[in-house]
Amino acid sequence: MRNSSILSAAAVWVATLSLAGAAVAQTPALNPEDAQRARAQQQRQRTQPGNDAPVWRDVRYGEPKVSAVRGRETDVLIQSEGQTWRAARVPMATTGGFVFALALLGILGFYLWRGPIELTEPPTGRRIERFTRAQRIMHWTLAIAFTTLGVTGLIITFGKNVLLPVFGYSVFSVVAMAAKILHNFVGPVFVVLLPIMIVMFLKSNLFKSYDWPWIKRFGGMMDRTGRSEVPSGKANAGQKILFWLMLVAVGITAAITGLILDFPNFDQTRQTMQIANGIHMVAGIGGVILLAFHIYLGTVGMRGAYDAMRHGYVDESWAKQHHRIWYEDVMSGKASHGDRPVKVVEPGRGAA
Amino acid sequence: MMRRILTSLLIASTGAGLLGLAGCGEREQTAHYEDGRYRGKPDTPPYMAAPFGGDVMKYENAMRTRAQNQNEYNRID
Amino acid sequence: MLTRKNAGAAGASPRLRRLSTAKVPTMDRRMFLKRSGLVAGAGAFASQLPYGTMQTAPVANAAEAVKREVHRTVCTHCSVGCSIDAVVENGVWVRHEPVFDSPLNLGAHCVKGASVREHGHGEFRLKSPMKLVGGKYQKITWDQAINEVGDKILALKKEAGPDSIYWVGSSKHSNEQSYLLRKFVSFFGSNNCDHQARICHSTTVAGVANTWGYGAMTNSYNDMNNTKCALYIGSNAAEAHPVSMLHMLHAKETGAKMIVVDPRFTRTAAHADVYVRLRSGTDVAFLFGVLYHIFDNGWEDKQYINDRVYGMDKVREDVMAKWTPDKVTEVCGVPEAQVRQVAEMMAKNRPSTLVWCMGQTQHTIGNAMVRASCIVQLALGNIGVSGGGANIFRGHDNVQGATDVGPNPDSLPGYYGVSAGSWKHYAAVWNVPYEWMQQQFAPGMMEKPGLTVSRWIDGVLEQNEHIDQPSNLRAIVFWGHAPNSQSRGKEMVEAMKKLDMIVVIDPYPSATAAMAAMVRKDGVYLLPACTQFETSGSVTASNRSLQWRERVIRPLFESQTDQALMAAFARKLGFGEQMLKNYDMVKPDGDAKMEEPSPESILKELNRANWTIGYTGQSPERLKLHMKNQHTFDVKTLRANGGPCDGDYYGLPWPCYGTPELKHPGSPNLYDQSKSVMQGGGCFRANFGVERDGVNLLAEDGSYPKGSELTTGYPEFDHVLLKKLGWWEDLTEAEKKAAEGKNWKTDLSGGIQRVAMIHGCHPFGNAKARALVWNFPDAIPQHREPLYSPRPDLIEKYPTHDDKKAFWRLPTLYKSVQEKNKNISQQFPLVLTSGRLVEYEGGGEETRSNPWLAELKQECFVEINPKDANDRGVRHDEYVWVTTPTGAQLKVKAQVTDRVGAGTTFMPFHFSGWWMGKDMLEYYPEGAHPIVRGEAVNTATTYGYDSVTMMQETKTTLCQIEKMSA
Amino acid sequence: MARMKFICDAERCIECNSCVVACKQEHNIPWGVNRRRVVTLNDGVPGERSISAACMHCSDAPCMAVCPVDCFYKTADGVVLHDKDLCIGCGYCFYACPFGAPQFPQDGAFGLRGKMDKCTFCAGGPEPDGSEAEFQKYGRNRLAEGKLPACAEMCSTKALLGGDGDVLADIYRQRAMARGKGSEVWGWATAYGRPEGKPSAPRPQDKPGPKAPANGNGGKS
Repeated sequence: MRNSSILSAAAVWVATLSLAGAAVAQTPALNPEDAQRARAQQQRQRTQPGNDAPVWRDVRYGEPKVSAVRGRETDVLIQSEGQTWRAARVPMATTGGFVFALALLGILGFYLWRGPIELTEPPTGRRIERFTRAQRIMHWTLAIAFTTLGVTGLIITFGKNVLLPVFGYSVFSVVAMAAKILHNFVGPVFVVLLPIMIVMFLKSNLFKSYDWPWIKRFGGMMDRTGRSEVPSGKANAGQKILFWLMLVAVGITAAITGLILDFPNFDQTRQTMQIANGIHMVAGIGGVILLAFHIYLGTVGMRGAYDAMRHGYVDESWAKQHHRIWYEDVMSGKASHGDRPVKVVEPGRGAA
Repeated sequence: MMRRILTSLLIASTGAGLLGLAGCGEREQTAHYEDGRYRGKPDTPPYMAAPFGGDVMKYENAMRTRAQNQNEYNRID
Repeated sequence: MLTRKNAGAAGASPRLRRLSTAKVPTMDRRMFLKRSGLVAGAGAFASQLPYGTMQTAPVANAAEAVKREVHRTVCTHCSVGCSIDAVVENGVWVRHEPVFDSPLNLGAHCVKGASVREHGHGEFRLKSPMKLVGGKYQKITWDQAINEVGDKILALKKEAGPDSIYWVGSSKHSNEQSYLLRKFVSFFGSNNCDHQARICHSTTVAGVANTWGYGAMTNSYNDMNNTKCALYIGSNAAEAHPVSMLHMLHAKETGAKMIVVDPRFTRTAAHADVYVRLRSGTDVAFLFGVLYHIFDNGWEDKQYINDRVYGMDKVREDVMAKWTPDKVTEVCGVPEAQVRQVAEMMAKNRPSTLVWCMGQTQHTIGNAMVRASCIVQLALGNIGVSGGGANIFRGHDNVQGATDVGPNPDSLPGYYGVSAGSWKHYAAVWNVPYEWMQQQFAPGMMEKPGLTVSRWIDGVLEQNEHIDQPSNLRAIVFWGHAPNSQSRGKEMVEAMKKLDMIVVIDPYPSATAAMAAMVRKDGVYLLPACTQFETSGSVTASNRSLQWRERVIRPLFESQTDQALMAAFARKLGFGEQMLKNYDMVKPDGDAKMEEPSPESILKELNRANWTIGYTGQSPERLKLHMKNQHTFDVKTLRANGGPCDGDYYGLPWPCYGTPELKHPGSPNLYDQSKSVMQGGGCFRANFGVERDGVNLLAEDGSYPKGSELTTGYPEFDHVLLKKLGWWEDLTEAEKKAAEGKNWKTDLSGGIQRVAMIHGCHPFGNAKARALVWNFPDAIPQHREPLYSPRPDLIEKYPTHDDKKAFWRLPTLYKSVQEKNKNISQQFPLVLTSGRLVEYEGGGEETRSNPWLAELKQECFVEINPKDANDRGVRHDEYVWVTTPTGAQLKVKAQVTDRVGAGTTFMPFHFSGWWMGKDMLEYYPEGAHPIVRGEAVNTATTYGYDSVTMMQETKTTLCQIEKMSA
Repeated sequence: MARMKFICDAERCIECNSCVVACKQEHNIPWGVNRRRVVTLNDGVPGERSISAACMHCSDAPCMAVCPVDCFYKTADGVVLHDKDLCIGCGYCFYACPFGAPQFPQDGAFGLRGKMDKCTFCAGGPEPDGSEAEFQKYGRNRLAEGKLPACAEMCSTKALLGGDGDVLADIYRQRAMARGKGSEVWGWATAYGRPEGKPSAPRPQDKPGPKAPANGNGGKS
């Protein structure tokens, strides 16, 4: 864990830079077009005194005017983007909700059709170290954060329609308030953990040539006998895709947009926050869907997978069946956990 | 044992997701006035307060008179 | 209540956020109660009431017993006179309701009016008497304060004479307090007293009074509803008198034209039909340019000029020769077409009115500028006409009243002058022997006008042999006056250093406290006075209407009313008995506060004395009746139609001649011949003789107020004229006794006025207005370049006056300063002008201590044209140094805006609390500092005084703006 | 029933900010929170116009639509109010509101904004009218006293009008006719353009305002 402080620092930098970028992007600057419009208005006042049409047109541009009242965008008279945000938010939430629900249904359907992926050979009792202690701690910390964010995010987004009719206003308000506070405080924790997690698991998730056949045949998962599984490395192509989508794409997107929303004290404009909110919502829904798949395959979906993250060790048979290339690497001593070889515990010996 | 727990967990979360499906079609967003209540929140209408004692006409008239105070054309022709 | 917003201003730039994290305790009512000690106070107060009074409000149970009262008072922030209904619960001012009945404001308020309830909190007020000890302010008791200050004054009087002390009164005092202060200084034996009017409209008062009789706004804000065209020159009414815009914008809506002439595109200009940008300080040239076109096209009112104006022919010659369009353009920078357009609009939309404020008055030639305005209006026949007039908007809420009856160095209340006759008149009113009054003064000083507030610093710093009084000033009493409203701030601190003692009597200790503590270790006393909401009294709005303020709350903290302090100091200084003998002494708060003369009894004495300007008919009873029956007054005419005040004009605008019993209705528009004198009509005053060099000064035949028995001009009334006319017998026996040997101004019975008026005649005579004021330095107003002019070429053509030796007791420089600084514009090329902001008022200490207002304007700034800014590499919203020829440098934020033209800069004058880049917070008494502090523009303003009244030049001086190096 | 609305007459508004302070003093609003503000267009150049803006109590209020806890409600007078006990301070209403009405007492990190605060049309909140609790949370309830909003009642030039839309339209029409211009009603299309009771898509291309209001709802519907 020597690297963690450096990584945290990096994370802070990423966050800072993204916020700074947002702040810089909205510094008002008088561009030639605006200047032109202002001049036209002045001219109009002289040639057609009393014709205020240009003034009224200007109201809609939403750019900074002058106000004695201080505060964020108090000098903007009408911001039309709010309407756009409101209008876009509804279909986004609706679609997102449908997709989420369909994904869950899909998982259920798959489970009912395929059932859990069982071991095809009996366990040998020889256990191979799959994840180090640090990796597991990291995983579970992030998992708790991710799940919390997912659940609280869902409450904030859909609670009004799902929970409010059940709980009533007062109770739901407390639930929503708790969800909001949790979401806002866990968010930054997630932001700090995420890059560490990514770096930690980066190496095993780099795509290799043998991943292509796996993808083409979807790992052989559709074979209910489980005997046609395509050989894969420590992580199979599906896991790699999940890594890149869920952690890298969704995670970073949600982290950056989340920071913009969570720290409104950097003078970011409403428009910035509206855009961030939209992206955050899409990323969030995407995230919980991917999370659902991951949880499914990590638990009921595949026999023995949970043990890998729970205890850090997998049975030789499991490794051979699901990650043949990795298994062979371990056996040949090529695989390692950083600076030390992968531990292999013979039957009857306690786990390290 | 473990499997049963996990299975029921899966079913429960799927159920939650379906509930979400039910809710995700955001409802009509226009506010209706429903007899002093909007989506369940009660508030006493202003004409129930002491100066009016529930007399809506009296309240409306007071509002109209008061609004005319803002029209200086009534005092300056 | 809502939780406090953390970190001050929300969403402001990070830098501002840091700046504004200064503690701003916002208060809810509960906190206020706790902090002000009013929980206990209110209880104690209530327990002293008779049992029955406490139970008047119908209550469900004892816990909810709320004693609710509504007090009608008047806003203390400007001269419009907006009424306020203050709701007081258990002695706490909890709400502020608009008074729709008021014919002046119809319920409207500007930002300052809406904020007055803050006075009921007074969070940043001076809470107890304080004394500077070793450079820090320490709390002292009232006894100690009055004894120490009084002993020092007595010692100085003995050592250096009564003229060694300077008394600066206030335009925030009520009429009664202003009057009592002038009386106080007189009894002390000095004419060394003055107040804000000196630096606000003294040139107007002198110029206008010398033109046609009275130095006041001729018509009213309300009368602007009758105008067809309004020319605002040197007035930013939208910020300085926002509620007056209610009337103007209404008039505009119903067809009136509106013209704004100003170096700056003000918020008023934003609503004008025509805006003219002229160079600062060239009003005479512009107005005479307008007059040129009026004469050139024959638009003048020839009959009116013939009947009612003296000397217009001379003016005409001068104008036609000197102010041809090319010269106007050269001096003002205004193209001929615009000048002609203004002239045509004014001429063809009559009645047209002319509005001016400090944009005209605060110049070395302020008296000439205001007279040029008068002449334009006389040429158009607009004076004495409803919808016309010279609508001179006064500044402070009672600057008109304080000018009329307050502490002026050259006159006793009612413009009585300081001649022996005036002193005798007042000795009679005050019921003291004239000889006793004489003894109070240093020999020969009684009839010599005192120093002016604009020059008190020179009274301290000037070499003794150059001052026309026995001793230099040794002590100063600021009785409600901010030092940052006077020019030459840098020299002021030198004067403050040199004084033996400085006394500040103020609810807000004002920048004086901080400036004094910055340069002194001791000898400064701060005494907490009440605001006008903690006492009662009358206040004169700009339109000369008097309104009665009820007391809203009892004095907060240890503050005392001004009249109580005047009484206490009078007793300490040994003339209490004489000064207070005509008054009812009352203790409205029992033993908790000092004894004071009742405002009603002071007003009654004032009524008995002020015949010249008709402050005689406005008895407290009549004023209170008006306040109760505001709804019966017509907004356009201000006349009550029916009701208990039937026929009266609202607030009995002075002159309201005769005794209250005579029921003169007040004069809504001055010099209006379309009404009889007893209906508020009038004519121009005969104050300058009957003829001049063989030319008749009285009105021509056929020019007289409606219903007059004399149909020609006549001089002012006195016992001789009455007898000549055979009207002597109309007097009662008692009146005859009193009137014998007296004139209309000095007859204490009012009989002469009464009889003149029953014959339809005006007591002050019927004369012509003077376009030619021969007793002024320039009989015909002349343009003269300011002492610090950006145009050396024009200094040659339009040089200033010669230096004066003993002018208001002081040598005063003109030409020598101008010559010395002829080319100063090479180093200081930008014109620096100053003005008001809507949020703040006057020196601003009071309003900048009000969180509701302070939040809206948190920094001082300088407006600069984009061209000038780009030339200097200055960007919007960054700090710059403003430097002036005095060597002062101000650190302010640059506002880059087209509001000012190239070559002109503007700074608001309400700020103080920074001294040349440094925050003076540490010098304020603890807890009594304003929330918002900034550079005072007058720290940097230069030398320059009007050639008649000593008005300071603040509107045209020079500066340079420099980018601040990091 | 009356339909409460605000009109700000830009031909009259002189940017004196009395509405801002009238509101502050009436409701004891702390430093940093402003339920109303004045915005100036073309500051310092010909064509300068100022407008006072606050919650317009929209017909189809965006804040209501996006609130995740549904804390808003609308009174019979058409006043949009909210329940601070329910508000979770998420800021969505602030994103959605075209007029920048929602205010938050804090701008804290971690999205801690406190309970939203906004113009109540001086109609208080859900607590009993005129109660101490209502005053502490929402300020005075002037409607229940038979008075209209303090900002409009105190406006220095009567530029800001508040009250029943029909009455206001009459007052405004009288003025507009007198001066023969300036009949645009700022913000009305945005606030009241969409009729109540019927859902409709928001229109980002919303016009600045209807010409002389022929009827109470701005010539629309």
